[in-house]
Amino acid sequence: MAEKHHIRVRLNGVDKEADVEPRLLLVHFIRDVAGQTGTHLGCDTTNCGACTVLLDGRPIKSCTFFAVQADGREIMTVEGLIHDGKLHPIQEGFRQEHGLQCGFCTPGMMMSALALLEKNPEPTEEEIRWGISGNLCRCTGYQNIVKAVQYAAAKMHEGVLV
Amino acid sequence: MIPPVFEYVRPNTIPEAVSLLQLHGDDAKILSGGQSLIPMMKLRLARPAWLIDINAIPDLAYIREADGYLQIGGLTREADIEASELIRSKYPIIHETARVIADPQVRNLATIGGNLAHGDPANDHGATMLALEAEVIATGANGQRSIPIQDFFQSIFTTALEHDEILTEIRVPAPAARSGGAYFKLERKVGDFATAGVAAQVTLDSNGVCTKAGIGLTNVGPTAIKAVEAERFLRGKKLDAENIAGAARQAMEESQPSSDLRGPAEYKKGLVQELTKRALMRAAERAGR
Amino acid sequence: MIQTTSPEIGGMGHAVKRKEDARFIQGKGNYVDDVHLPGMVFGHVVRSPYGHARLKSIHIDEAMKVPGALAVITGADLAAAGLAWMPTLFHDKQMVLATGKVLFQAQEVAFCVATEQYAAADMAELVEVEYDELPVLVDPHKALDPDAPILREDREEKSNHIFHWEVGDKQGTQQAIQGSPVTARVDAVFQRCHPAPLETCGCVADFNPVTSKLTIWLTSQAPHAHRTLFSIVGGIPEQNIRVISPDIGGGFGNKVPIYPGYVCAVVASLKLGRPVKWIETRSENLQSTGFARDYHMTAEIAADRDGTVKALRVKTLADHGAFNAAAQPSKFPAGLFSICTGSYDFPKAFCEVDGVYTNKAPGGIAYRCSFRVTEAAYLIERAMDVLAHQLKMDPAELRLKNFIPSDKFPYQCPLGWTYDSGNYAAAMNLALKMAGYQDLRKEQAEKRKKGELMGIGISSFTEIVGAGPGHTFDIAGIKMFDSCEIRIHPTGKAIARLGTKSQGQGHETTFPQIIAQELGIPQQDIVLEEGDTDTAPYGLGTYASRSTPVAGAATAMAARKIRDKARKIAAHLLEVSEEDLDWEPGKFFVKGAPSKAKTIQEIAFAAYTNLPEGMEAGLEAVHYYDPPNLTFPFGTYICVVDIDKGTGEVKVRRFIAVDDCGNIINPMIVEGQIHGGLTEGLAIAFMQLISYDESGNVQGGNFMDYLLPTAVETPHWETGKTCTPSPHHPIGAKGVGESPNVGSPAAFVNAVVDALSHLGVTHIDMPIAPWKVWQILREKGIT
Amino acid sequence: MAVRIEKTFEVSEPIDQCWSLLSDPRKIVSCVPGAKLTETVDERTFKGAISVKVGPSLTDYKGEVRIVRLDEQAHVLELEGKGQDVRGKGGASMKMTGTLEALEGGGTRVAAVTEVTVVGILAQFGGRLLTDVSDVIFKQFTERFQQKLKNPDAEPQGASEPVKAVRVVGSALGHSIRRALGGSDES
Repeated sequence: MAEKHHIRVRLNGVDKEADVEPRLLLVHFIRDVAGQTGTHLGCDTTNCGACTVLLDGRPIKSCTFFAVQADGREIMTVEGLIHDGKLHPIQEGFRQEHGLQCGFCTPGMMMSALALLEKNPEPTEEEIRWGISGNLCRCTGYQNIVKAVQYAAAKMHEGVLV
Repeated sequence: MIPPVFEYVRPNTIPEAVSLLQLHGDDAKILSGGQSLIPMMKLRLARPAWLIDINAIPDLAYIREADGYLQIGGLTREADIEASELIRSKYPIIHETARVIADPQVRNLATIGGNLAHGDPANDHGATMLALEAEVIATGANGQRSIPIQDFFQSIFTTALEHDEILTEIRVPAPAARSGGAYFKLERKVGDFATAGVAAQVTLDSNGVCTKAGIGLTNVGPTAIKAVEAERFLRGKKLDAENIAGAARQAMEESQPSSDLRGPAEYKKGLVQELTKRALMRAAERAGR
Repeated sequence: MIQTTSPEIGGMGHAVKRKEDARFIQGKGNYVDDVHLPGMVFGHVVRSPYGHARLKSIHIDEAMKVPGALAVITGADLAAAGLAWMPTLFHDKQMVLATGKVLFQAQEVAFCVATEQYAAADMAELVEVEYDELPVLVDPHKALDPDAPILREDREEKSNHIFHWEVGDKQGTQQAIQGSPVTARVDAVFQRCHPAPLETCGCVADFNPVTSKLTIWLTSQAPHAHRTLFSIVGGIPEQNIRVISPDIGGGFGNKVPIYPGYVCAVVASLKLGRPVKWIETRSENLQSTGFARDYHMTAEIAADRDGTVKALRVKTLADHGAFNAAAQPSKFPAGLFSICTGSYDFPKAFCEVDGVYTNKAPGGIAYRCSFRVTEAAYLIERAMDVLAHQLKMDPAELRLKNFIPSDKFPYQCPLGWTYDSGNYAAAMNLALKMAGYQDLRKEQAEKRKKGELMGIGISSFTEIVGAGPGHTFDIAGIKMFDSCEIRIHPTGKAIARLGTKSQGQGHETTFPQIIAQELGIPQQDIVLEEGDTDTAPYGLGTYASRSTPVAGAATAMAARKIRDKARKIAAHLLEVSEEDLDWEPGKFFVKGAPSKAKTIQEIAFAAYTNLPEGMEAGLEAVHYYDPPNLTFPFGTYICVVDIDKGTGEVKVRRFIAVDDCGNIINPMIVEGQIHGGLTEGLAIAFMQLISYDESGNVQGGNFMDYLLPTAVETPHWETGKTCTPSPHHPIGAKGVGESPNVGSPAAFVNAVVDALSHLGVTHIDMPIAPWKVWQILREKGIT
Repeated sequence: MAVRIEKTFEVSEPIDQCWSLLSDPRKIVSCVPGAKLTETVDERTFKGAISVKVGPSLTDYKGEVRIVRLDEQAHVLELEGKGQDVRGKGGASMKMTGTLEALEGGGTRVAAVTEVTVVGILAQFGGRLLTDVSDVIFKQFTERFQQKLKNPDAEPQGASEPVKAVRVVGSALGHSIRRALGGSDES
């Protein structure tokens, strides 16, 4: 048993403190310590992207990052998307364009898409496909996910929310 | 997949980090981007007793031009290299290399220092830096030393870094006028290691004759490989189809791939030849501009 | 044809947005790994690194020293309880935890339980297992050699042969082939691959010692069947078992079988009296749970010189791994593989299959597939292309020539199936038109002159889905019906419960649309529940595209029972006889006097307040539907590829998919299913492979090497549809989930082979990796 | 997953001296990087352990080595080794045939054919590295063998330490790099 470290992480706008083993993966901190289970685990090898969260605004794979590294930093997960009870355009887009089926990859997929749109508000289809290339989906074939991101881009452009 | 137990320490200065490396010796590993190390720990293929997290050390992440060099801090994230306007415009070969490493999320954490120091022949920067004849700046107990990249990769997973040294900077000599470079990688899918990759950097004189050529190969040997015979072959020659084909053949001879799930060795050799052609053509085109 | 309802009602044919999405897009889905119970502990499986070895000893002392360690369960412990083995879904048994020997790499050897997930993983490393290596058998073709090691010591027969099965007219086919002017042959391997849903398998087993009730949260595509099997295997009274299949992160057939990990978690919970969670890692999922395919096939077609097909002969070797854990309920060892005559009018056919054991993970599950129809469709569609190539005939023309004519349905095929309906030429012609087929062929000809490689691949597949009927399909004797129960509340709203279980197919949206269609109750007023065996009527679950054909029919039939009772109540309320009433979705009205009407809501209220004399109260119904036949969706797919001669890379430039799944409940969802299935087909054709090296090491047992396409490798799909309703299905629907996965692999491969056909290439085995194409080009002297 | 390595090298020492080293597992083991004998079962069977370190990854095997052929006349030695990863993640087995041949002028040619088979997680994840790693290990064996001949009693430096590519480099690096550089020294 290694020495525990006290960490404070700003998770979806709220400070979360805990004493953690150094080896605790961020994804387990989010799911098991903070109890926010919207972030999923789909593989062992940093391939699938189901665990994607935003670290200080940048998408990372929370299965390949230690909770102790997140000390003093900001994490945003799918639970942080909704705003004053209003869905984020990216959430609307996924529903409107049928961008999800089983829903397991969706939270991570939306976080990658969101980060893409913040960097590049008007992405081409190719840029969208590259932007979500770190996230696997087994159900949709990505076509409607691309549409969902385009929907969100348009919505966010209108300045609706955000 | 759960990593084994380890102790974690996050120094704020390089001297601190170095003394920790000396203190814990072989039991310690540096945690930079962690995108190669953490997966190995989760599979319990790697089990360092100590992780020394250098991410809190200031001024290790930068991209700048100074003293005739492009200087990239060891802790610079691949995503920042990919996004750098300076690199995109003046060093497209480095941009092309960074953008095909792993995937967007991994590139947000992975660092160029880690990519090189890991010494994995499948990592992409090695070939590119060999083509660019870069220098690696290692910082240890006795301060800094510069290691020419061609002496850096020693054998599989093994570099010239001493155990108590940290890769703090990579230096690329500013290319002369009429220089151009390109990196071509074939991967089975986005995020995969290269089946083979080729980096090429050339400098032409006013008559389009090649005065300098650098060629690096990814994942076709125990280390990234500098195709020196191919380079020599090109020097003093025009980069026409015939000479490019000749150099490509040479590069193929210099590659030492082994067969694996990515394909048989002979295919990889064929790829080296083909990708060398493409990289040289693109490089020449860029140099001509 | 189905009468269209208003958007408010939202019956069949409306692209209703999905109800389930609300929770998924907010991260509020409830998957098995999200289940957290007080006092819950964690299990971790110790697995064999060897493909074939004798177990010498297992030492657990070190493992038990880990802080938080609770128990290590071994095969010996299970044997003592008579649980070391469990039945598979197809007349075989499989080890839960190894006793005696291990038969494949990653086989379950012990189960560690600890208070923390991390501690359980630490324990697994410290369980010391001594093995004696045995010779490994990985090549199914060597399984029957005299010197091959006998893998299954538990069986009477000392042989690796599992079954021989044949169907059709052996002699007639033989004669037809001998006497035929043209015969085309293809030897094709449908490689071992894995469904790899993004959520791995897992469970939380919670045995309550006080009530002796066992509740299992399970990644299950068939919760009721699993409850019954747990009861039979574990000897627990079925009323004391509750299986809850919560949100499922994709199944594709992977979550049909019962896996050792589930049983271990249940045993651990019984032993400890605490909830035990076990969640597979991805490597465990790919290396130990149900693989698919691994069929080594030969097809021979006899034809006349004009291309008219006369006979088909198919011979297949089926590699089932260490145990025959084929998750298939048909009476036939090779499932529905005998649909291999496909869309074509073969006078004669013969098909034989032999199954063998090897030192590989057990299975033979139906990966987005009706029990080997994918293998069958791939084989016949490949063979037809080989024939076309041999005859120098256009593959589209050859197919059009040999299609079962639309006036021949219902069609009795030579291998025994009765196709319910079809119009293959219509689908093909639409696809050709969408693709601009003639122009593509012109472009190809010009490109060839310039030495460029472009290919066009066609696949005109026939599906066979919707298992039952009960006389041909059962699980542990339970016939393959499915069920729906509908309850109408006094205010005219409703709840429906089904025996199926959605894993992303959108049941919460589509089944209410069927009820809306039948009763005129707006779909948003209807709640749908699945997956809780304590509340839902018994059903056989969701796989093999059976939900719509079977449970969908049950839903319509249950709704019609309710409508019949509603008619009586309406007659009573309107004081007319039932015969004087007409129905339109939402209300009964008096013939000729539309204003004299009672809405379904008014009738529902009356069902609890104002009933005819002697009628029992309430407005609900349950229906168990055993289909009279399967349904036969079909379609034509056209794929266009360009090949990079320098690297061997294949680029899918276009893919046109025309599907006919009969009447459509929700076009948006059908389209989504097709996109997804095509993408899985793409992965099978070009990427997915689980192989084993000569030492029994599994290759491709993780997502670094088991390649799944990202958005970048996936092309933009072009879809179209024709509609040929199923004549025997209450709402004329057929099921669509697996069609794109069944029909597309042949289209991709045919396209690549077509690009190289002028070089004499007739076949390339999947997955078509760049190096394979490159090697062929070098052999043919193309650089 | 199996790799076959055939290597030949020449030493100046006479064949008998080489044979006495090669034929005695207690001595020869010190030439095998990371290996040690822990127990003598009988004169031909020994229990032992070996640590293999590849970059950041370390695997510890324990197992048995058996002399299957010891031909004094022909100077041929056949060894069989079997080991299991102490953490249950895999195993490895090895077949080695060593042949000595006297050279004109008193030296000896040492020829070794080794077949290594790996099962388990290393074979799954390390497949692409296996050949290169075996090469590195064998190069170090060669060096130590020569070292030991010169100075029979000295424990070769780092004898029982894990194979470390970084230590392996030494002189072996020389050729491998030169080979990589196509025989040029200019860089």
